[in-house]
Amino acid sequence: QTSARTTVKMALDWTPNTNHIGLYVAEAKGYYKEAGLDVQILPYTDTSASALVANGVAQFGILSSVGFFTQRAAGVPLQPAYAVVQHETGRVVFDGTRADIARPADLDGKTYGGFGTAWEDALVSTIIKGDGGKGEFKTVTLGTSAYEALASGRVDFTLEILTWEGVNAELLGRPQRSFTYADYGVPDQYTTMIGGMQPWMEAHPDTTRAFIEAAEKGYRFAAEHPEEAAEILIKATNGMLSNPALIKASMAALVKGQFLIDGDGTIGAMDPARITKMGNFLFDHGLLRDGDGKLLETRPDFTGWTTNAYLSPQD
Amino acid sequence: MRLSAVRHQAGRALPALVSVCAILLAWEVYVDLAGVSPTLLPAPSRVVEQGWAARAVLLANAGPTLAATLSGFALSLASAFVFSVAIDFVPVLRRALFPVFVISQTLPLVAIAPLIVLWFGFGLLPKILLVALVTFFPMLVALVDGYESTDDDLQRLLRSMGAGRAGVFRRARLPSALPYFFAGLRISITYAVVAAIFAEYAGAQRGLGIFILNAKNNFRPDLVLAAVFVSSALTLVLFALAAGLQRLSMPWRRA
Amino acid sequence: MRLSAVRHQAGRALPALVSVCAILLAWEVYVDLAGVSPTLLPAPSRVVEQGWAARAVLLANAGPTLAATLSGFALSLASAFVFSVAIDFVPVLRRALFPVFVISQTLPLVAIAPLIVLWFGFGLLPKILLVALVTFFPMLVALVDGYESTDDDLQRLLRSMGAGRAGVFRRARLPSALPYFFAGLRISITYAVVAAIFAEYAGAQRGLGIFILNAKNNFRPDLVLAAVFVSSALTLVLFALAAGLQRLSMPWRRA
Amino acid sequence: MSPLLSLRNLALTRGRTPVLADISFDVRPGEFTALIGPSGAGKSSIFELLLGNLAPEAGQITLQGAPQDAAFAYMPQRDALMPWRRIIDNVGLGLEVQGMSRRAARAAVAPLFPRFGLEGFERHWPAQLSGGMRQRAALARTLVQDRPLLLLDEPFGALDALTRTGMQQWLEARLAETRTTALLITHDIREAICLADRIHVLSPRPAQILASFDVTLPRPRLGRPLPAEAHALEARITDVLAGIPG
Amino acid sequence: MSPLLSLRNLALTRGRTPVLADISFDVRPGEFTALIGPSGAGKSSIFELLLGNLAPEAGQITLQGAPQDAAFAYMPQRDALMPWRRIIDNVGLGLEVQGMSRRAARAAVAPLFPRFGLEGFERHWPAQLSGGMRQRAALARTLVQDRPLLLLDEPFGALDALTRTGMQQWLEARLAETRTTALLITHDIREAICLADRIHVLSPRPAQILASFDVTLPRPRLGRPLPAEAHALEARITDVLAGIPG
Ligand SMILES: Nc1ncnc2c1ncn2[C@@H]1O[C@H](COP(=O)(O)OP(=O)(O)OP(=O)(O)O)[C@@H](O)[C@H]1O
Ligand SMILES: Nc1ncnc2c1ncn2[C@@H]1O[C@H](COP(=O)(O)OP(=O)(O)OP(=O)(O)O)[C@@H](O)[C@H]1O
Ligand SMILES: Cc1ncc(C[n+]2csc(CCO)c2C)c(N)n1
Ligand SMILES: [Mg+2]
Ligand SMILES: [Mg+2]
Repeated sequence: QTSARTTVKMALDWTPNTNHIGLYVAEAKGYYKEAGLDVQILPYTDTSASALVANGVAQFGILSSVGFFTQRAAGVPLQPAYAVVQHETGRVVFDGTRADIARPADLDGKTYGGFGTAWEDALVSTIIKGDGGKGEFKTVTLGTSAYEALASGRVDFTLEILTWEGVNAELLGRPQRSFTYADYGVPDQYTTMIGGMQPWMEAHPDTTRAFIEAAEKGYRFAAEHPEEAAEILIKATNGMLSNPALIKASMAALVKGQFLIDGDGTIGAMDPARITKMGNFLFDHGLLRDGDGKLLETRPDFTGWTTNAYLSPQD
Repeated sequence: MRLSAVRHQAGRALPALVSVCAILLAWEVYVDLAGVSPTLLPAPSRVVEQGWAARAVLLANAGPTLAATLSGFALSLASAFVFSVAIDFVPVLRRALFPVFVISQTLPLVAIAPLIVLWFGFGLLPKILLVALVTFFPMLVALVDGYESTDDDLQRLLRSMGAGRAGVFRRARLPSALPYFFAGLRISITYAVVAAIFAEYAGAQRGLGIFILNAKNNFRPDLVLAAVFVSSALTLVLFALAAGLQRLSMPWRRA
Repeated sequence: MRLSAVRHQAGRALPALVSVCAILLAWEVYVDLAGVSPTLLPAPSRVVEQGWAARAVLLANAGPTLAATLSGFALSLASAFVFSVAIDFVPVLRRALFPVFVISQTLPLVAIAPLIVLWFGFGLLPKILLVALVTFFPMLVALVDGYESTDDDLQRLLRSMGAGRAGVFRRARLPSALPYFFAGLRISITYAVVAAIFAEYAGAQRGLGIFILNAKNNFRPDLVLAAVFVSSALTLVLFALAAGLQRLSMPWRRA
Repeated sequence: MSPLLSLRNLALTRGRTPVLADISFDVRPGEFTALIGPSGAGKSSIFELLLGNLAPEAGQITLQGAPQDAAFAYMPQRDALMPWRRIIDNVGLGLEVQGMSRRAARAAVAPLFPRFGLEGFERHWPAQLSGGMRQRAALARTLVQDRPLLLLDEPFGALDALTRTGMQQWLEARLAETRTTALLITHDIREAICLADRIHVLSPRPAQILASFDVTLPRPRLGRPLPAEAHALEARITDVLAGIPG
Repeated sequence: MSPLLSLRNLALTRGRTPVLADISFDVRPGEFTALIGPSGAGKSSIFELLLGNLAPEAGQITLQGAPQDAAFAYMPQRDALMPWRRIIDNVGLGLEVQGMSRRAARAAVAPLFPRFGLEGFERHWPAQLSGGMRQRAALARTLVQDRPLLLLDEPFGALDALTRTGMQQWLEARLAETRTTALLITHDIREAICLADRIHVLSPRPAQILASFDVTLPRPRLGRPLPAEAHALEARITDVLAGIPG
């Protein structure tokens, strides 16, 4: 048991944050060790986690929902095996004191501070159109500075992860309001997932199962002991999480919003129907392209794009 | 005459073509043989193919970047010149300003992007300022060191002729700095396009930087590299112009 | 003697202190009077205070960055020297290699980060290579232009003495390039720390770049700026060292 | 006549080398003064003091009339041609500094080129000239400036006898015509005798004036055999330089 | 005795200036040859041809024995001191190039400094020396190389008579002792007569040899009055240079 532990590498999608909580808890609580694994969480890099996974630098990675669909459509056999959050954590945010924005249709003609994905365009215009607007707005690609730009009024609205940026705005007492995607015709999705390459996972089912189960155990512990989990995360990241209040509040939001464990007790599992819905949405909006950058002509069959096969036996 | 001149120029470009082609070929072969996934490193042939397919978008995005590059570089040249003159005339300024300029070169974009957005918005101006900020320092160092390289005999001679500080500067220090200036120019113009691309990361509607960011976030490394090809080509043209200007400006070196 | 030397050095640093302090003061006052939100631009006093509180983490992260900076810069110096010599001895290499080097300067990190991770992993090596890549070009241009500035009379003299190509290089071209070398050194060392910080975005466990990224994503602009202070201080020290070395290496200029 | 220029008890140390011990002499308007002395004595340093490039350790320099920076046309010992200016623009440099346009300066200096044996080299770069040609260009540059006081530091050192005599003759005539005051550093005793009204002989470093001679030979002196008087003077100066007491 | 060095019908054009028209002469081993000619004639260019810095348009140069790059010790017309080397290291440069360590080169050249009037300036930088001192340093640098052939381009142009005579005497003695062959460019006819075994007089550009003279005066010639024969030769050469037919 002590000797030959299998080494597994895990790639992150962003700087360490509460979405990664279960991964760190599992390490600290020895769940990986129990499962015979030696898990190395790779440092966050400019390179997307899916690229690292696709090229074997890491066996597992945090996949964003849209990123995954894009890549899989292009022929990279990524496969999510665990949903970190059970519902969409993203939302549209804007300055709460703005009298001219009451509903998504009011966003027409406004300036959007974006991050540079094709998905955002479809997302925002769907939301505006879903509210009866024209879906026309100006995009300024900002990346990391979107929230400062919003705070200083240089852009009118942007997107955020409500359990991170949203929580921070609340902590700072910023009068911020938001629109939820699902309210305006965008399907709900598992925003953040853990996955690997399907062929690799199928070739290494035991390792995969061991890893996914350990992670699940970590996330379950975090959902049940958010304060303690927050401490673990802060400690494990060597002072990089320099805003402990944010971590705690974010954990509270993840628990309160039933993101880590859904109201019905679901943890990690993905509903194929929801995946298909999201896949169809992306296909219908022309966001799925093949390996040569050409629009997919035929609607893919999304079943089998994700799996729940490596989760612990559901009770 | 015309034909032979053309042939001569082509001959000068030959080694460059050979080496660049060799690298592209090696890359193509490496990707092929090592079976590198195109999600990581697409083959150059694919980059060219996809870049060509996206040429309209690429061109539309190259425009703003080129505009920022050229205006920013012009501003950089002008201010490097002004500051170098000020430093030359008021030596204490050198000690006072150099640390500030050095610090200005160490500011990472993530740290200042919010401020730039706050102060200047998303127009051309902030890009121009950022390009100027990045390319300014090599020019300044080169000019200041160039002035210092002036032969004392020449300065004494000019003073004996009744030239004042300004006359000595214009007639001896400035021409003496020319070779240094061009070393600085070639260094600095190399950074100008990249600087404009980076500047766009602070917030922009269009530009090669935005194109790259989009391509990357949409998992299109082939388009990322296509944009890099365009930016490299722009840089090479600017660099070649600088080198040509250098040859033209120092005829006495060639005689 | 010792005391007066210390006082002399302090006197030399005075204008720098004055200007840097003036900027910090202006910043403090601006933040105060304009009521800029500390989430956008914290006052320097706050930056210092919070930076001091986080000094242990800051220091732990400054270490790897400094290591990458110094090793990368050493590699850069060595390879700039080697390539400059090669170009000097085989002139066609100049036309062949310069375009390649210019292109190498235009590669945005986002484009090459995946390759770097794939080829070199997450250790110190890729950072060293990236720092070398960024700082190499100014040194190369400076050296090559420096060699070209050599007085023909000196070279003819050496040849008459029976010196071969290498002897002429070592005894005339190399010393003639010294002032250019130092102009290039001062430019290039200024970029070294920033380059190391950027290199960390390609993947690192620790380092000022990682610290900045995390502080940014954790909404701590004060700590972002504290790290920028540290990186600026490092750069200033390196720059001052380069300037001091320059003075020491050219005693005939001071006599 | 009151002196135009007066040097009083000048002393100078450069680095740790004592260069000038005690130099005093006057220059009257229109007078041609030659300084002669061993190599390294400090002759060029005297010029640097006059030009204000160096400050004396002791003593003082007084100049009547023109301010110091408009008084002298100076020809340095090394030619100090600017490599980036064509010969014609090097020769016209002083005129440009005085405010003339480049075009006007070229027009003003071009007629001198044949006289200086530089015809056809107007548009050459300095690096394309022989040593003697560079020296002639530097001399031309100095003379066109038309300043009240001429400082010439070994202006003919790189010239062959024939060219040199030609230049000297021309200089003698030109100075007589313009009544310019001149100071000439030379190591050629005969040259000093042919050109100067007064000759100061300097000792080795640290320099002081060993002897001064008035030269009263009739002018023009060049282009015809020197009188016996001149030969006697030459012998006398040679003796002074050799340290043989008179 | 077969010539050590032989120049045959050399012609040279630099830029668009025809510099050498037709230069032929031989140099025998141990012989001291002087080249005399007007400024800008092409004297220095002949040296550049010998050194292989320029290729002749026509004609050829043959050298017996040593390969070209080990044959000459060359003193250029402009001193070409390296600003970044102390005087002692400038003087020792040739020895270092020949493979001596810097320390050994310093030890080898240090004893020469008093003789060249440079004692105490060993550790100075070239910029801290007077024009004549620089020239002497350059001369010393050339002589210490101990090459079979010496090329001296106006080595005494910046020196006063006394210093010059001292240097010349020393050179004459040294050459006699080492049996070195020497080529001297000078514009001083008397200097040529005092030092040379053979004098070639060059025409103005494009240069050809107007006349050649053997100088058979007894040695040592310096430090004592020249015989009448010498004065006659001087007059003859002056006439040739002035274009007066013999
Ligand atoms: N680098 C060069 N490029 C073109 N022409 C040159 C160059 N150097 C010299 N010349 C020309 O060659 C001719 C002869 O020059 P050279 O230096 O040989 O003369 P010289 O006899 O040594 O004269 P001096 O006694 O003045 O030194 C001159 O007309 C000069 O203009
Ligand atoms: N820049 C300098 N720094 C220090 N010492 C100097 C400098 N220039 C000249 N000297 C010293 O001053 C002394 C006199 O030099 P100066 O040039 O005045 O002599 P000179 O009489 O003109 O000699 P020459 O006839 O050889 O030109 C020399 O001993 C020289 O070493
Ligand atoms: C903790 C966390 N915060 C922000 C982002 C980046 N981000 C900002 S908005 C948005 C899309 C919302 O639909 C994403 C992904 C992240 N990846 N993880
Ligand atoms: Mg002098
Ligand atoms: Mg010559």
